[in-house]
Amino acid sequence: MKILPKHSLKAWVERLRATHRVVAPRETYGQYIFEEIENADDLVLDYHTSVLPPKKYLLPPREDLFAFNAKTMEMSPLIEEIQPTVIMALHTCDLHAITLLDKIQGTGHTDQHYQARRRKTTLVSIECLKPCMDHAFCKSMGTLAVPEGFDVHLTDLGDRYAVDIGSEQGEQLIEGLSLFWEPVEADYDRVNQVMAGKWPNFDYRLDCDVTDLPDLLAASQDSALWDEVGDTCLACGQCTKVCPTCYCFDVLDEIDLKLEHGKRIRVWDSCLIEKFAVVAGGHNFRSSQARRLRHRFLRKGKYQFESYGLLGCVGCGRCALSCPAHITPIGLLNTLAERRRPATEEASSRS
Amino acid sequence: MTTLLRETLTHSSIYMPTPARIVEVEQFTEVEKWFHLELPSGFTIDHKPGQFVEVSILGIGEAPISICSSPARSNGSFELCVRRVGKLTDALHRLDVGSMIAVRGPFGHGFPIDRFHGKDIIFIAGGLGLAPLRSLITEVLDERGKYGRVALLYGARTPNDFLFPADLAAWADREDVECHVTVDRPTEGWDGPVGVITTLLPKVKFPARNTVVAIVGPPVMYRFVLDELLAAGIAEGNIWLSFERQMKCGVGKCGHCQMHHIYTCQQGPVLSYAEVKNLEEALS
Amino acid sequence: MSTLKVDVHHVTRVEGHGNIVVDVENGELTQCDLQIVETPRFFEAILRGRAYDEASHITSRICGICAVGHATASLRATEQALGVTPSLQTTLLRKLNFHGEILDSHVLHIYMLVAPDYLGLGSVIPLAKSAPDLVLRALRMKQLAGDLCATLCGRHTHPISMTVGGFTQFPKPADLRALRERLVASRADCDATIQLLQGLEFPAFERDTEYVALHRDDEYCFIDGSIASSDGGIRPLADYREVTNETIVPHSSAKHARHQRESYLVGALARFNINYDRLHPRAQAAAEALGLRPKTINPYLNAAAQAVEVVHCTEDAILLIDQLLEHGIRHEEPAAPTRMSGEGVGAADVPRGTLFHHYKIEDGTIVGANCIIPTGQNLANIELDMRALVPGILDRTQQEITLALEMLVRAYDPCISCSTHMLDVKFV
Amino acid sequence: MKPKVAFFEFTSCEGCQLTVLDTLQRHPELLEVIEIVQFREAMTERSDDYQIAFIEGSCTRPSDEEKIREIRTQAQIVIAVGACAHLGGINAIRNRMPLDDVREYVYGDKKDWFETYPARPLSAVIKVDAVIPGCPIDRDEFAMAVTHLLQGRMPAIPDYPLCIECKLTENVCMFLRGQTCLGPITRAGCDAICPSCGQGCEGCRGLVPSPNLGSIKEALRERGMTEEQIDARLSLFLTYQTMQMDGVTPA
Ligand SMILES: Cc1cc2nc3c(=O)[nH]c(=O)nc-3n(C[C@H](O)[C@H](O)[C@H](O)COP(=O)(O)OP(=O)(O)OC[C@H]3O[C@@H](n4cnc5c(N)ncnc54)[C@H](O)[C@@H]3O)c2cc1C
Ligand code: SF4
Ligand code: SF4
Ligand code: SF4
Repeated sequence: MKILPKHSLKAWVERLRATHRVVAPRETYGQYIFEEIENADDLVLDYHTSVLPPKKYLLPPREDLFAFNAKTMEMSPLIEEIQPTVIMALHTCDLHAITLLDKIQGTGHTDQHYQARRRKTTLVSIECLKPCMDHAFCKSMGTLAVPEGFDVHLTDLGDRYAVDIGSEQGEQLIEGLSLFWEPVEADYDRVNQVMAGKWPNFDYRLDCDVTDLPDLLAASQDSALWDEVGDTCLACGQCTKVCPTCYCFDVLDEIDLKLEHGKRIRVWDSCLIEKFAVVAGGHNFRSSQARRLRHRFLRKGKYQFESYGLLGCVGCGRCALSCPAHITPIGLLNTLAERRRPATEEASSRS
Repeated sequence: MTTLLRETLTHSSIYMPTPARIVEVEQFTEVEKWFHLELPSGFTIDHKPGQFVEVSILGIGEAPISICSSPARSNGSFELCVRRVGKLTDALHRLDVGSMIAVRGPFGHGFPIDRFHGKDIIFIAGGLGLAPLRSLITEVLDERGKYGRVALLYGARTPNDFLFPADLAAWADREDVECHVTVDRPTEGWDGPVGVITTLLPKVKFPARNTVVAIVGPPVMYRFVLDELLAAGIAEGNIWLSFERQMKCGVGKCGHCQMHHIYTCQQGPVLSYAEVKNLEEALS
Repeated sequence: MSTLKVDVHHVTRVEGHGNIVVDVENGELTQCDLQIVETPRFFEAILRGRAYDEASHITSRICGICAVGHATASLRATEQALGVTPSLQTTLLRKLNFHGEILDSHVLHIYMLVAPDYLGLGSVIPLAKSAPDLVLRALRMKQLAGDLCATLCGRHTHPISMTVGGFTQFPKPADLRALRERLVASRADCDATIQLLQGLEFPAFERDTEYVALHRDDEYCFIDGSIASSDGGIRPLADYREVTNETIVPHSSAKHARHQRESYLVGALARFNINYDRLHPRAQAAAEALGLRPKTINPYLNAAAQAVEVVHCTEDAILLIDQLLEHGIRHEEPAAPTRMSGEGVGAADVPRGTLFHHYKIEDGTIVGANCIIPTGQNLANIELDMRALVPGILDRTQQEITLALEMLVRAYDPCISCSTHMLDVKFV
Repeated sequence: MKPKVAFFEFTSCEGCQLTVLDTLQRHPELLEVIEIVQFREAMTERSDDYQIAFIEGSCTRPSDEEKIREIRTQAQIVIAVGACAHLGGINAIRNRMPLDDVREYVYGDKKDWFETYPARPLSAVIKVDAVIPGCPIDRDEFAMAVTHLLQGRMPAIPDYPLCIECKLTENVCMFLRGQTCLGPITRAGCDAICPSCGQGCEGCRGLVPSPNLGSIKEALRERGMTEEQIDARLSLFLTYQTMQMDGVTPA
């Protein structure tokens, strides 16, 4: 652990900007967007979740895969010269999400595009001391604690930050900088105090234990709730766009009017869109909005866990905030839990 | 020799295909065409029956297509049978011999051929389903001695819709293959059976316990065929089906092909009934 | 030629549908009409019952080429009706945006619609082969004008972020600086445009008429101001009806207007004649170079007046950007209405001339609307020009006469698709 | 062989055709890859020998129907350009009002001098092969449509809602800004230009294939819009489509 006095933060960021693209949340219309900071004065560390998660630097919404000449069949990869990037002030939920993405993109055939970006990205996370917004349910999902996976982690101690270093890459960001002090005994006490004080600020919002989620969802496959919620879902797809753990994409070709130079790109897709699972012949394997919603939730709460050992939802609450129809994971999962309870209780009373 | 998959995967992008040349074309039906493709020298496709490639036309797009030729006969070339249904397949149908396309793959798990050794085999193909099965059938017939009895049940919409006519004729001529075909709608001069594919099943009298079945066809066919096979006592783990889903990447990343927790492009497209029987999205 | 029939069905290279019909029998001109055959679009009727803040988005759809002009006049009418006073920043942004539209429209008209006639071509397409530099210059100038509008209001055709009381999006200073640089660089293209027009041989036809334009003492006016006439007299905007005096004529789905004479002319030439003194010095110099001074009474020279305005708007846009950058761009909420009922007239001198929107609003809902567009005001004048022109050129071939007439109509840069609207609005 | 292309317009503001001209700014090569044989707004030369017809504008009077059918007979491919041709557009707002009243308001006792009837999209008169939506169309989408035609396929347009693009652009949702938006039920393809400029989507690109109208109305209601205001919003560009969903088509 090191100590960074708050008044030195700007100086640190300016130092980083000499060698890195530094991105951080910026306020816009009451929300926050991760953007390159042009001036350390613009830095905001205290923010509620961003519109798009920081994953956009690892899996851009639109990404060039390769360029081609359709006449000569020449192809060239476009994993461009990626700028070394520091993502500032990640919340711990987003950090958990990146840990999951690392697993997914690194399993089986590794996605070199993701890897290339990931290698050049350094994550500076920040300890969340109070709930960032009503919709967040990180405590329930177990993502409020600092996991591994950060490069540098900041904890606000009032007039200074406690600085934890999680990796070699993180070490390099502070190495040799006199801005950082060695901690004294009191700093450790202060950290413990802050950490102990933070937990009561957060509520458990999920009515079941997070480890029960896969079972709950498995048992709820045929719940009528899917239809009820499916009726109100607009199929707008916002929830999937803003989710830090969604990664589905579509692949498209673009070509010039002379039908010669073009590129293949991928664009974030959404499983809540009607056409997502349609195949040739027109058969739709997820034919109703209810089923599409169910797929999204089972994927978050069950499939990802089964495939990668981590849940696919980190409780950031972005989807709940964005949904024009007010469909929220907490509302939905708690209703499922409530509807299952009588049946379970009955079953247990019988045994 | 470089295998295509290895080449695909050592490109700096897994999404970048390798060029291939069309060297032979045959129009099977109004909407189905057969393509013989040649890889650049030094490449082999090295696939298993049931695997597929992602076929590209640069500037148009990409689509998953099963390899319909036998692995043993590939040697730097391979074959596809393609139905014209949309943007990529339309464009492909317009290409002539000599044109260049591009391919990635092969991807997915094919049929677990080892588990077919010593067994009686029923191939059940509906329509275009014969394409992926042909790769398996050829493989089996090439090493005929390793297997028990072999039957092919094939249903097409009309007699004009039969694919691989030369192969069909050759298989029908063989003593060691029981070949049964049916059509939904007969045309003038057709004197064979008429009816859905399940009507052919009673014609094959293999002992259930030693039989494996490989099925490829349109989604509607699966439920009916499965009901009959299960009723006939074939083991769930001995029924192998190939699944078609939207696939944008072929490498388990784009999310389109998911049936519940299964990435069809990776764990499939060939899966046993035992693996999918509880998956509503697989067999609905 | 003592007998002549000209029947041009759907004049080309103008916006909207119009026919020219001329009939000369035994040396006697019996018919000389510009028929507007555009289908009626009923904008005034469909505005009724709409929320006040939808009006500018609906009326910008009157015309794809003057969309910013319609939106501006519409917003001014609403603001007058509801007692909204936009901020200085809003006013500056609107003026700057307006210049974008004038530039876009004038460049389109000069290069793509008019120039081919003088170069003996049917359109800009063969020009792209024979004079690629000229076409690329036009495209470059249009691109700049379009980018200017896009930066300020999202896009030129059907502006998005202009709203009652202000804007819903603001340019970044860096974007403005980039535009300024391009505007400065485009002075060379402005010069080349003036040179192009110097080289064109305009028909020597003159007919004095009344010229009408918006006017302000302190600037070359495009927005607000009052209504000035070359025959004298300045009237407030609220008197627009006394100026326009519309009548319906059977051969046209657009109405005709007359003020102090039988007809009057609006547009670049009218603005030039009336507001010459307020042109930017560089624009005055350009006029000099073209031998243009007020009052110019050859309607074919409207294109030359447009070129002068291209210079003026380019220069004024630079000044406006400087002013905006000096003030600093603030993200301000649109100024709010001070009342929800009222009546107001808004005016703008759009590329083709003076445009009026007049709304009556009750409880935030529009209950009455009237829009008077420039081409409607010019129609009677065009016909009188045609009538004056034809007898003097009867010795030419029918083809030459037809071309002369088409070029005359085109000189006005008519925008016919919007000219269809009502008269005698009686607000209930 | 370059395809021969013609442009036509019926009742419209011609903004889409101007956008076609604007396309040349970024894609001057357009003139090298197609042969334009008719384009009244931009050129005098004309020929009736064309394969592809781009038609702007809605059909608003019986006498236009014949001309539209003629174009259909001549062209192998007919493409509706812009909201007027695609949806009836702004012109169709009047379809919800008594036509006679509309005519009288604008032309008084001369109302019968001019022929008109309820506005309709091209597809209500002839078969349309593809559409380029928008009011106005987007130049890049137009260029892309031409590219697709040159590749021998029909122009493909997005079939998902605007929210998708809006979020890819990382706009703060208008609903979160306390305003309203038709993005969830509107076809994407414009890159969410209106929300990006601070205005809620007005639906100019038409409805997505399966719009949840009940739910969007609820969302609008919840943000304080009255039924009249909701109807007005849904009838800016969507009059014809929503009336059709209600089973009403103009005679
Ligand atoms: C493992 C596997 C193996 C296959 N093997 C073969 C084979 O051997 N031969 C063969 O011919 N085909 C095969 N297919 C099917 C083939 O992949 C599809 O027919 C092909 O992807 C169609 O691509 P396209 O670009 O031509 O059509 P597209 O233009 O993509 O669309 C074709 C049809 O698909 C549906 N569709 C797909 N996406 C959408 C969408 N977003 N919105 C609406 N409709 C949509 C529609 O019904 C449309 O008519 C296989 C598929 C899989 C998954
Ligand atoms: S599902 Fe919702 S709450 Fe969970 S990680 Fe995704 S956006 Fe956040
Ligand atoms: S954000 Fe809400 S309405 Fe939109 S797709 Fe997701 S759940 Fe449905
Ligand atoms: S602003 Fe409109 S288009 Fe954008 S996300 Fe919100 S509802 Fe969707």
